[in-house]
Amino acid sequence: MSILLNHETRAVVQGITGRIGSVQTAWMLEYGTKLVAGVTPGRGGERVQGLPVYDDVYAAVEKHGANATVLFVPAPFIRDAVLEAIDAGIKLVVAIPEHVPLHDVLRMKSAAEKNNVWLLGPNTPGIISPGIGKLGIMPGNMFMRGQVGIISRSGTLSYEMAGLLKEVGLGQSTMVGVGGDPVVGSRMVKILQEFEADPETEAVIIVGEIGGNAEEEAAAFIREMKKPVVAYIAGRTAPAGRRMGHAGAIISKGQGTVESKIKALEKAGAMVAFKPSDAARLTRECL
Amino acid sequence: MSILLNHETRAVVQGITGRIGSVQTAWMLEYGTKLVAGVTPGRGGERVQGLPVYDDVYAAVEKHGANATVLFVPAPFIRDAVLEAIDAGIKLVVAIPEHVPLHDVLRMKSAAEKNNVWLLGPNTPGIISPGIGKLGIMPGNMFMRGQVGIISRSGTLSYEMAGLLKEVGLGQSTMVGVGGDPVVGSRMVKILQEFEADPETEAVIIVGEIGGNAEEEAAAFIREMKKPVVAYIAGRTAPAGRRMGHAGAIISKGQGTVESKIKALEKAGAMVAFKPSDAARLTRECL
Amino acid sequence: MKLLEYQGKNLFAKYGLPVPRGKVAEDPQEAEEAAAQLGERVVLKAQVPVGGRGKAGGIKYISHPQQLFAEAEALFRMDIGGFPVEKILVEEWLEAVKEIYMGLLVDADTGDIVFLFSPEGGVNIEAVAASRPEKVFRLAVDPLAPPPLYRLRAFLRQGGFQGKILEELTKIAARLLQLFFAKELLIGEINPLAILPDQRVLALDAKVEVDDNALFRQEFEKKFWEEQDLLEKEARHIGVTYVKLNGSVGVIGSGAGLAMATMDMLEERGYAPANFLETGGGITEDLMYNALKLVCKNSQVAGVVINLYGGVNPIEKGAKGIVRFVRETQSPPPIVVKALGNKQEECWETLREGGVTVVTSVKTEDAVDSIIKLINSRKEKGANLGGEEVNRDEHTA
Amino acid sequence: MKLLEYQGKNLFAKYGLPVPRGKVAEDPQEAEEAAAQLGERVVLKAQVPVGGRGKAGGIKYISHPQQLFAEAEALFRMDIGGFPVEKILVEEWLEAVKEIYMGLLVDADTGDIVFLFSPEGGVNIEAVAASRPEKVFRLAVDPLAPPPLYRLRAFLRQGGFQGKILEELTKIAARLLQLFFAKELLIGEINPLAILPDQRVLALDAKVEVDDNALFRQEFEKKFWEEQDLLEKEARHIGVTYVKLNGSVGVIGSGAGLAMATMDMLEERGYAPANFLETGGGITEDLMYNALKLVCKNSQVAGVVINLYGGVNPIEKGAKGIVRFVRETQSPPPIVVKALGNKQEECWETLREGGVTVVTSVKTEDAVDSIIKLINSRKEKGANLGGEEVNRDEHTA
Repeated sequence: MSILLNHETRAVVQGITGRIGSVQTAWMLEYGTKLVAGVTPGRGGERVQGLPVYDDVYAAVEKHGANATVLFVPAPFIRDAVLEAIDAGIKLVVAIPEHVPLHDVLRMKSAAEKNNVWLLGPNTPGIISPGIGKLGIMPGNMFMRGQVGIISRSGTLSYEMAGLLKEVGLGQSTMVGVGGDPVVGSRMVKILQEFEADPETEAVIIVGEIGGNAEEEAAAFIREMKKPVVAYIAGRTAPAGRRMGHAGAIISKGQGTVESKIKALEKAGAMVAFKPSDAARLTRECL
Repeated sequence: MSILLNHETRAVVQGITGRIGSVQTAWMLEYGTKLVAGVTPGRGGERVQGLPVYDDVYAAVEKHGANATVLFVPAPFIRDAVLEAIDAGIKLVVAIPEHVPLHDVLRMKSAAEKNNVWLLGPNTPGIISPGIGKLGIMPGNMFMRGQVGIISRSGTLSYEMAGLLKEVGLGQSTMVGVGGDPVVGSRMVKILQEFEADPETEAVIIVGEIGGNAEEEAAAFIREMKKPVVAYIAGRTAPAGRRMGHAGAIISKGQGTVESKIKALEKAGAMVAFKPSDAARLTRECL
Repeated sequence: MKLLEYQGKNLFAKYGLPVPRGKVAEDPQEAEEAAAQLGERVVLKAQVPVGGRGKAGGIKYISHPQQLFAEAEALFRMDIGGFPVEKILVEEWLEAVKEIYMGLLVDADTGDIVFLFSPEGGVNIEAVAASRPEKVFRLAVDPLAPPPLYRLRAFLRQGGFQGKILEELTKIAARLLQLFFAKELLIGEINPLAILPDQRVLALDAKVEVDDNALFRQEFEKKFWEEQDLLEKEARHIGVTYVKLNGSVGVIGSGAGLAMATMDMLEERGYAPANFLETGGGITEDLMYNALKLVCKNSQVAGVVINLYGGVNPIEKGAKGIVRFVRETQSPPPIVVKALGNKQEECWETLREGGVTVVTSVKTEDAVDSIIKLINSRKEKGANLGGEEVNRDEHTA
Repeated sequence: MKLLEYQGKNLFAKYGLPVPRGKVAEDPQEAEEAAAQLGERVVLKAQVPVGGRGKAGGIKYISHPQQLFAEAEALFRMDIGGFPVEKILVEEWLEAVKEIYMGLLVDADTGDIVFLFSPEGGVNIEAVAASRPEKVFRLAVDPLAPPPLYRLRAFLRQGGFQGKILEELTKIAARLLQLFFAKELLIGEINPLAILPDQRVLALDAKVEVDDNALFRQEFEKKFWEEQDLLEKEARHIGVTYVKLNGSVGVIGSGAGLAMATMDMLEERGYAPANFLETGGGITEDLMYNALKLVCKNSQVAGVVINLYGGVNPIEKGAKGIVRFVRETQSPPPIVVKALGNKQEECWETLREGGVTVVTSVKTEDAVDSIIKLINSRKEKGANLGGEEVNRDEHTA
């Protein structure tokens, strides 16, 4: 098993005709992902990386039973592309781009919630269920099938965490990148609930960072969880009031500090590591 | 009994502070109608004809349990006033004004349908259940409590029909003015269904006119009705292609003629009268 | 109110809908000048607010510039569906490889807005709709939630298009929808929407109907109603609805249904109405005075029957306007007033004191019979002012 | 990006939100001229992009024109929250009979837009919110279906208003909402919104924050970021995010999390980062070259640790940029590159051939240890180019 992305997943690539879309499609196919079609308005009838390209998502759903999508659409157009996917009945939407206007994110999120859709991102590396497939930009070679679930606000740190787990002999059931924006499509706590319910997952690592209160909110659920949770929070040395690359990574009016997050997580019974390699070690120890 | 407007009705008057709103409120109160409040944005705190005035419909619902509204709001503002009433939970909306932009009517109608609201009008005389009350501009002295239901696309002709029934000794359970616009809030056939189900109503008179196909649509249901239906259709002498006062009264591309309506109604088993006084006589004969 | 083709196309252009290059001309000279800027081959299109213009010869294809002046002259001499040709649209002559139909309109029966689309557009669209309805695609449009671009794209794809052309059609559909809502149209139709050999997509015609009731908040480049019948224009000014007819008995009703029923009963008695006039709910003394004056401007009018209800209308005030008209007019025609409802007694009293014939019966046929009787007696006796009373059915409370 | 008060008020005015009469001045002379048009009593307000300006003495109430010049001069000499006062807003001095708070902002935790409203606004709004939360009313706003006017009216009525004032507040709320959506604001706040003795309602302050990500489709009168740190401005130009810090080790990461973790581990080892630099997903040879050059412009930088993953980023191309920088720079500082993911071997080879220290371990602390070692050995030995290899943990596939 795995969460969200599994053997039933039949994905479409929106923005497949772009440079990044095309290259990443090749990587996803090479990794064994079940991609059924690409979509780019105005490019219907072409083929990219061997996949048929349609003008709209509805066509990919009708003809191939697509139920997931990964988007490489430029930020200015991603809102409508996501709303289309949701309207077409897609239930897992992975929005890769960064720099998406916040009002667009709010609309995407509102539509996703109304339609019970998993929206990952924007500004996410995507999702990977090793051995099954990946919808996103993560390097497949860092990941390995296994029993640890990863939830990450950072792409690069999630790769590092997977690599460190491999060093201690552990693989992942699924790694979910929630996205680095101040508002993202899916709440960390919801994904924790999925991992808690997944029979394959035996422990969960949260890779958090400064800003927001996703980790604090997750803590409330960790208290009730049966599975062990290990966390690492990046940004101990980040100055207050400055955005650290991710639009969401900012300590604002004393909110969203590493200390506040560690306190909430530890109080809820999570093991908090001082650096990523410690998190891998702690996870190893509790399995 | 009666339909739509009954002893449970607690109505608010939107646009009560206007000249017509104020005068008609006095007439409605004199007729014994249960009016609980008036609403005019910007005039909250005043009193008109002894009724408290609020800035919004929600307040009238909260404080007086209002469940119906009659609107004397000028045409340019009526859309939002109706949408507000629907949003506040009102279930009977009587929109008196004429010259309402069609796009506004479409929005009002769409909202009414989504919320299971009876919307009468726009361009309606309103509704009267004699002996109970009236929400509208009809002269009360023309009506009398009794067992005939009237559905009318014309205000003045409905008064005439009520007066003619009185001459033959018949009163009305309820008279419903659906409105004279090309698109109105409630379909004639729906109101027929209410009359068919109402124990007090023993016969129904349809006062139709040229234009549209409301009468033809009603005919499909008349076929199944147990109660007798009598109809008069105005506009035999109206030239094709010209709007006859009511925006909806126009024979367009050969559609909506008196002949087409009479044919459909007679085929369905309704008795069609050549003039209003004949309709009153025919109704008398079948009771 | 229907816009002329060129007005519709100007509106299209404003909303980003692609139209051919063209110019309006008001005489053959202007047509020649316009054509000179457009190239060798042009089309001349008579601007009249009726359909079937092509079949009536109102469109001329000009392949040699020297034909132009004569053809334009011929067009300006035409009268199509009762409308003299006063303007010609001179346009570049474009050949389509495919003609599409695209239209937004209101289905009055259901109150739905419908988006109609057919890959087989052109002059025979009605025949296509009748014989092969599967070639006409229909999308219901919720005015509270108009379809976004992506729904339009999926809708239009049913017509068998893909790639660049589909994208072009989608943009056009979105703009048409935007125009339809922004300007509150009753009809917004493009037929044909042409695909040219170079793959451009252009609206070769424009059918736009706007909502008179929305004009208080909408601007259009020309108010076409100004070209209507003079009496009807005056009626609009007064605040009533007037339709001129061919009979001899003037009709005024305080509601459309009542006025039509009055006409119907005149006809039953063998008389024809001279007009339809409906006051709406705004009766005042002045309005009634002006309405009566307007009706009597028609020299065919031998008498006037007035049918009123006091609901929203203060008929007691209307009565004063009628009396004033009778008093101020030299030899007014016979007038009969039937008036019931709120303040009916006050109304009757005013009329009787003013010497106007009052019918207090609820039956409109009694008022009709009364005016016929007065007209006939006037014919027999010459010009007398009517002052009789008809009271056959005075049960009214 | 936060707008200055006067920029926010200009935006307010454009959207029909009532603001006091006023003018911006850039020196005391201009302030005096502006005041002359406004009357005897005016307010001088320092324009700085930080809160707490009033408490810092940045607002002066002038009741006698002769005080004005000196007070303006004093303001222009001030520095508030690190920002020198370069502009003053001169406004008519209005006294409020009541101060209201009205604000639209995004609740990042839930992703909801919230409309906040309190009849007890003014400088103490945060205290009111803390001690009497029942006096702050909250309306969740669905971005897909913003509340219509009538919902706003019912919402604001909770503040105890009715009649004309309620109607005025409702209009202001609707316009603020319209502005918030039209210009895609992150924050749109009016505090205080003042009711004046003559019952007018005016926005006495304006707090507006706009979304940098939406600037490709939104225009604002002035891009405030242009006044930021020069290196940060250059970073934006290059396409990376740079934050200047106070340490000596330059940090470049191909992701924000990774860069922050690298900083955290430097600190664990007792070293402080000289900067935070995140490349985002757009690495090219040039971008990496420019990023490295930017980091090294800071004279505090004694060495640079670069931490990359090849996911969306072509690290093999980034490697070329690093090598080019090392080659073209006279005595570059020690550089350590940790790079993993797609095409990692190609990347390592390029770096090694270029003489750059490569860490192939997955542990960021190994890269940190490596740069520390190089910096220290450089200190000991003087200026040598780094060329060693650190391979403590080469399990990576």
